[in-house]
Amino acid sequence: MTAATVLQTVGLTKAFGGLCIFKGVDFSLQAGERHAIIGPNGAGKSTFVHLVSGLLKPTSGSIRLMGQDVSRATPQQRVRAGLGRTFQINTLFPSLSPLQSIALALCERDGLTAPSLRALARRVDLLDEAAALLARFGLAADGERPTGLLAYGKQRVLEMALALSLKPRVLLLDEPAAGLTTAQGHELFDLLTELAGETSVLFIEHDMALVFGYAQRVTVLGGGALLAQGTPDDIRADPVVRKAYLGH
Amino acid sequence: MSAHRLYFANQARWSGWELAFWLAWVVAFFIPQSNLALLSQILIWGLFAVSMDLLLGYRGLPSFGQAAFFGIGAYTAGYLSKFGWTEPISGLLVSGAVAGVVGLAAGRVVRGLHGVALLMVTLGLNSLLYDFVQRSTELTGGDDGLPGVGFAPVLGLFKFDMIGRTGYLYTLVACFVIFLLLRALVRSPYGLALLGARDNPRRMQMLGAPIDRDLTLVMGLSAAVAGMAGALLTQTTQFVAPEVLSFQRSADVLVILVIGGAGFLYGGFIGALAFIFLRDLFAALNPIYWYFWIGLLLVLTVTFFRRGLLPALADLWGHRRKPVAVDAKHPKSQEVAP
Amino acid sequence: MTGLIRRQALLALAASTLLSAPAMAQETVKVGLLLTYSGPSGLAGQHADDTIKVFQQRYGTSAGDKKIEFVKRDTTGPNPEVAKRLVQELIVREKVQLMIGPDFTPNVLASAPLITEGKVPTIIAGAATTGIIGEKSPYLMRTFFAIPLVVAPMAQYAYKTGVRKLFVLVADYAPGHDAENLIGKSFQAQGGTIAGNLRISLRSPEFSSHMQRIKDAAPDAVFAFLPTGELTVQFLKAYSDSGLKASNIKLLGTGDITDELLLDAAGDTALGVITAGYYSTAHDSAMNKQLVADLAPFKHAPNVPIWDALRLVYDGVAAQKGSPFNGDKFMTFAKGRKFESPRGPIAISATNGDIVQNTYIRRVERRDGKLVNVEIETIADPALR
Amino acid sequence: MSIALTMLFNGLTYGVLLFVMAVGLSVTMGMMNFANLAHVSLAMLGGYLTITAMDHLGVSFLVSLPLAFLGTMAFSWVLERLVLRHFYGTDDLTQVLLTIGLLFMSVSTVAYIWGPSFKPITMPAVLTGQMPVMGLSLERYRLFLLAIGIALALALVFGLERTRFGAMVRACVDNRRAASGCGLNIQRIFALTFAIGGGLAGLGGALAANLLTLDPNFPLRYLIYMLIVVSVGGMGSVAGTLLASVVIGIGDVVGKYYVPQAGGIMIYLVTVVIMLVRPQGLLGRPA
Repeated sequence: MTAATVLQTVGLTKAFGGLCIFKGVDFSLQAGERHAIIGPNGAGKSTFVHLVSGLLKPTSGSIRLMGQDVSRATPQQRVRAGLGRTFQINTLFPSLSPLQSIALALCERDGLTAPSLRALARRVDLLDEAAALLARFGLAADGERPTGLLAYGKQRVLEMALALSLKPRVLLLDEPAAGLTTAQGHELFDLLTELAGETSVLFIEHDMALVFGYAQRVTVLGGGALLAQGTPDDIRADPVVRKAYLGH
Repeated sequence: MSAHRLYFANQARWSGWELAFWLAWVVAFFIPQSNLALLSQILIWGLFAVSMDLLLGYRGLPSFGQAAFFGIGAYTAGYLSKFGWTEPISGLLVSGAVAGVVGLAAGRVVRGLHGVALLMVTLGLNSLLYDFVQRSTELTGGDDGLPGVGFAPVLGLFKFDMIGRTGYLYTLVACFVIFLLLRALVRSPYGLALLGARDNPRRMQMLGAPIDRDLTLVMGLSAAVAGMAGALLTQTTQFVAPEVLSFQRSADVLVILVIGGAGFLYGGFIGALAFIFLRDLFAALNPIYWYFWIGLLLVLTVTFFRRGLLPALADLWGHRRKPVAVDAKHPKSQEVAP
Repeated sequence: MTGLIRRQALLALAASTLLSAPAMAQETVKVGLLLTYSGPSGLAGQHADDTIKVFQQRYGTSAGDKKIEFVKRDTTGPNPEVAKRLVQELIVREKVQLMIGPDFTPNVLASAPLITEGKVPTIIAGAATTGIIGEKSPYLMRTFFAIPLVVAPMAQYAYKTGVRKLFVLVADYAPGHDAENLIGKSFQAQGGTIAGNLRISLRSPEFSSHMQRIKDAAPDAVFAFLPTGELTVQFLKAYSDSGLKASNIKLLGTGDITDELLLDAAGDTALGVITAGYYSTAHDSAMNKQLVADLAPFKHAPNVPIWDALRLVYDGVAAQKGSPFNGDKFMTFAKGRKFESPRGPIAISATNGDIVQNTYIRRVERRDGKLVNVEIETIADPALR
Repeated sequence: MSIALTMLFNGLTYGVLLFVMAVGLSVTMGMMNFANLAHVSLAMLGGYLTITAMDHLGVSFLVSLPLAFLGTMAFSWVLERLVLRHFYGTDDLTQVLLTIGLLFMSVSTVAYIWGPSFKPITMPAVLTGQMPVMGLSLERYRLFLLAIGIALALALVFGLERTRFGAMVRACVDNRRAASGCGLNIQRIFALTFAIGGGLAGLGGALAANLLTLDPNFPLRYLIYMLIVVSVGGMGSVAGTLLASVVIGIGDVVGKYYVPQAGGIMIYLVTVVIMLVRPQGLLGRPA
């Protein structure tokens, strides 16, 4: 595992009893890389993200994050080791406002959420960082309204902002543009490239325009196994992928 | 001050009607002929409801067993005085600590549960404790109450007099101080983390929050406050009986909190005021059938004031600067499809 | 916002100023009445009210030169916190000079310090546990009964009627434990043996396992001590359904298990049950027959402890004719006083203010279509001769 | 040995009684995800209808049972249509508090209509006393109870498995949205199922009147038992409720016989242990 590899899986497998839905995938992600995962429905894309983020325990194989073995680690430990993720379906705080949500994420990141009597309002630097982050994601106007009342598109952006607010080294995006128009999708990905900085990004996406527009490398999954891996051009030409996708 | 700082500052600042609320209690003391015993019991019910609010309003955990912690605090205060430790203030703190420790243990036990399963286990544990205390007459005096309970004057000066003046002031000061601590707590990042875990535990996990440890912690904190409320009751009535642990008390505190409005800290006190007054009023009206009116009050509250009296009142006044407008009856958070 | 503050202060104000009625020219003696009107045991309070109505129809609302005014409060059952608050309200704000109740032992124990400090003579008409009267406050008297009064005589009666092996079954709460120790001691003192002891939970609706334990012990008789209520009805039903009633194992107990309140609910399962009690509607005295007849329209038995408490209050107030009412004078008048009660002759003990009364052994029989406790033996208290 | 068998029988019949009273609640909780604590008040209503039918209409106990079932069923239908169906979407705490309110109202209403005292129930001679069965002397009423319980359990299990209506009910239990997606009239199925559940509670109440005594405070006393049986069995599972009722019935009776000093806590102990090990109940679906 070269110094630049931020995430690596070796023989990663997941089986529910006899049913094996994820067969021995070896995968690696380099620092600062934009890596897309594509594949037909049921190819195991979400399973892969759940395994890496710790919401699903692997049956066998290992996951190394920033050089540490996190195969058995809890999601919390993986987040502290530098992992951030978004969800396919918005997983936000309906009754909290975006400002509060980002502030909460920052408090968790800086370990401030032990019981204390010091008011949140007095942590001015943290609040400024939260407001700045919201502004950069174009959510400043809706900062104080309950998240539950925000438009779906804005909620998708907030989902991304929440994950990025932890300054993760590795960011997993589970269909970030789901439910957005292609224009909104491109806008979201432009924001991502602009703000992700040196964070390495691994994203699941169906919209091929977005995949080939923003990914530096692509992995194709099918039936829970690794079909192909390479640059967008290799993948476009790869016969195995064409068969799995286009059926000829 | 920039907009976002003002936004957060407003949530922490003392608003006018909060001061008025506590001032009203002080004024009530000086009104001649005021029923101090009734008002102290309302304060104690209010503090007990606030302990439930920490669990239900802020962390979203319903429980049918909060009276267990109330009772543990009440009996601890009783036993302390029985074995010579009659100084009330330290007795109050020790009772809170004991109830808090039991709360932590209960937190670890019920960690994985939610919804009806959580209601049933807390109900079961509460019933087990009630049954034990009621039946072991040699240890607790059973139904006849703990013999030999008596307390020294507060600060060595103010005896618990018959009219209940000392009792009232002692209860008011204790409730105010405990409330101040809780108010600061829920306005700290910890309070925000509670609200986050209530809204969406999965997202909190992905923010690195140890939600299981926090859950045990909030159970312990809420149990400590409930225990202190129980100790206050024992100290002001100089008596304790198994009734402090009954299921009826756990159900009543839920009713009080829902009437007052969960997730506001003040909901507990407002609910206690409304519930105790209406109960006394209905009981005086026609003693035999007052259960009907309490039931009707509950049905109407749940139907129309779904978020409780306080939020409805707040909306009515169109009051901008009320504390965080948290909707305790939020729509189910979006679960991730497996 | 100011509107809200006004509303808050108004609310607190209304809550706290329950002004008392102005005093009338003719002196009025205010009597506090603390009974349970609501909740599971609310029946007792309602029956007491009817008894008071009948008493006032007969003896009016004044005694001597003073008017008697009752101030009613509902203790909602065994709630010491509520009871103590109401006692304080009655003494401090309503300024009652006499009190009847509270019922239930925990309520009395919680209120005793207040009664002593307020120097308000209080007649207990609904709590049976020992160690209350005389010990907890010099101002307490009782017209109800104490557990020893009905337990010890039953032990003697059982032994006398040939019972050698007695099975003791009590409800698992404080009075039950007192009764269990007492019956055990007094029956063994007679030379009998205890075939077995069983404490049953107050909330267990299922009795078949208890019946089986009784069958195993094969005693000559069973002594049962249970609170009047659903537990007793279920016990009597189970005792007959399980075949114990048909077998020759006699069922003995205290008056609670065949109380008039639940006799018709228990029905024939109560037939032949022998109990030691302080009062039966079938008590053979003119005064009792008249009272039972007066209560007939209300379709329930008279609450005799309340009736006797009223008698004591009226006589005590009448005795202080011509001078303003004084609590201590009432206590000296009441202690040692003997008078006729619908249950039979009674007296208030001069030493501690507890009740002195006969114990009656009764058997449940059907008299012109109605189940009653027929008194078959009277165990007189020596002090009453 | 015969004592153990008798205890087992008594426990079983006590469990069956709990089952009849609680199964309606399990289906409504499982199907409509609606925690109706006032279900125990419906049981009380059934008991009072039986007693009224026997006293005023002069019918025998056996004839009064179907009357209690139908009467409570009708009342449940009205209750569901008027009040409960507006609360299906709410969270379980709102439902719990709403139905506790209804329960309180039922206590006073019944006390107002039928009076506050205990209601005697006269059983026909054929159902009282003991009967020798296979060397054991068993109570006739409990045998009758067992027969009714088994018949009911079979009817329910087959009713849900074999009939078309049963299939519709199970579809709703599994996924309400999908069921309404394929054209099932959800509202009508809910109303009918709730009514049948209520009717069963009424029947259970009528059967319990002889064993558990009947007075306006019946719901306050037996609410906890009902909740325990349903949550331990697992919401929405008839078989689960039956299993839980039998386990708790036998556990309670046998426990009290062999460990008398444990007294009434056996039932709470069983509940806490099972709910900790399987929060979704014995046969319930994991949440």
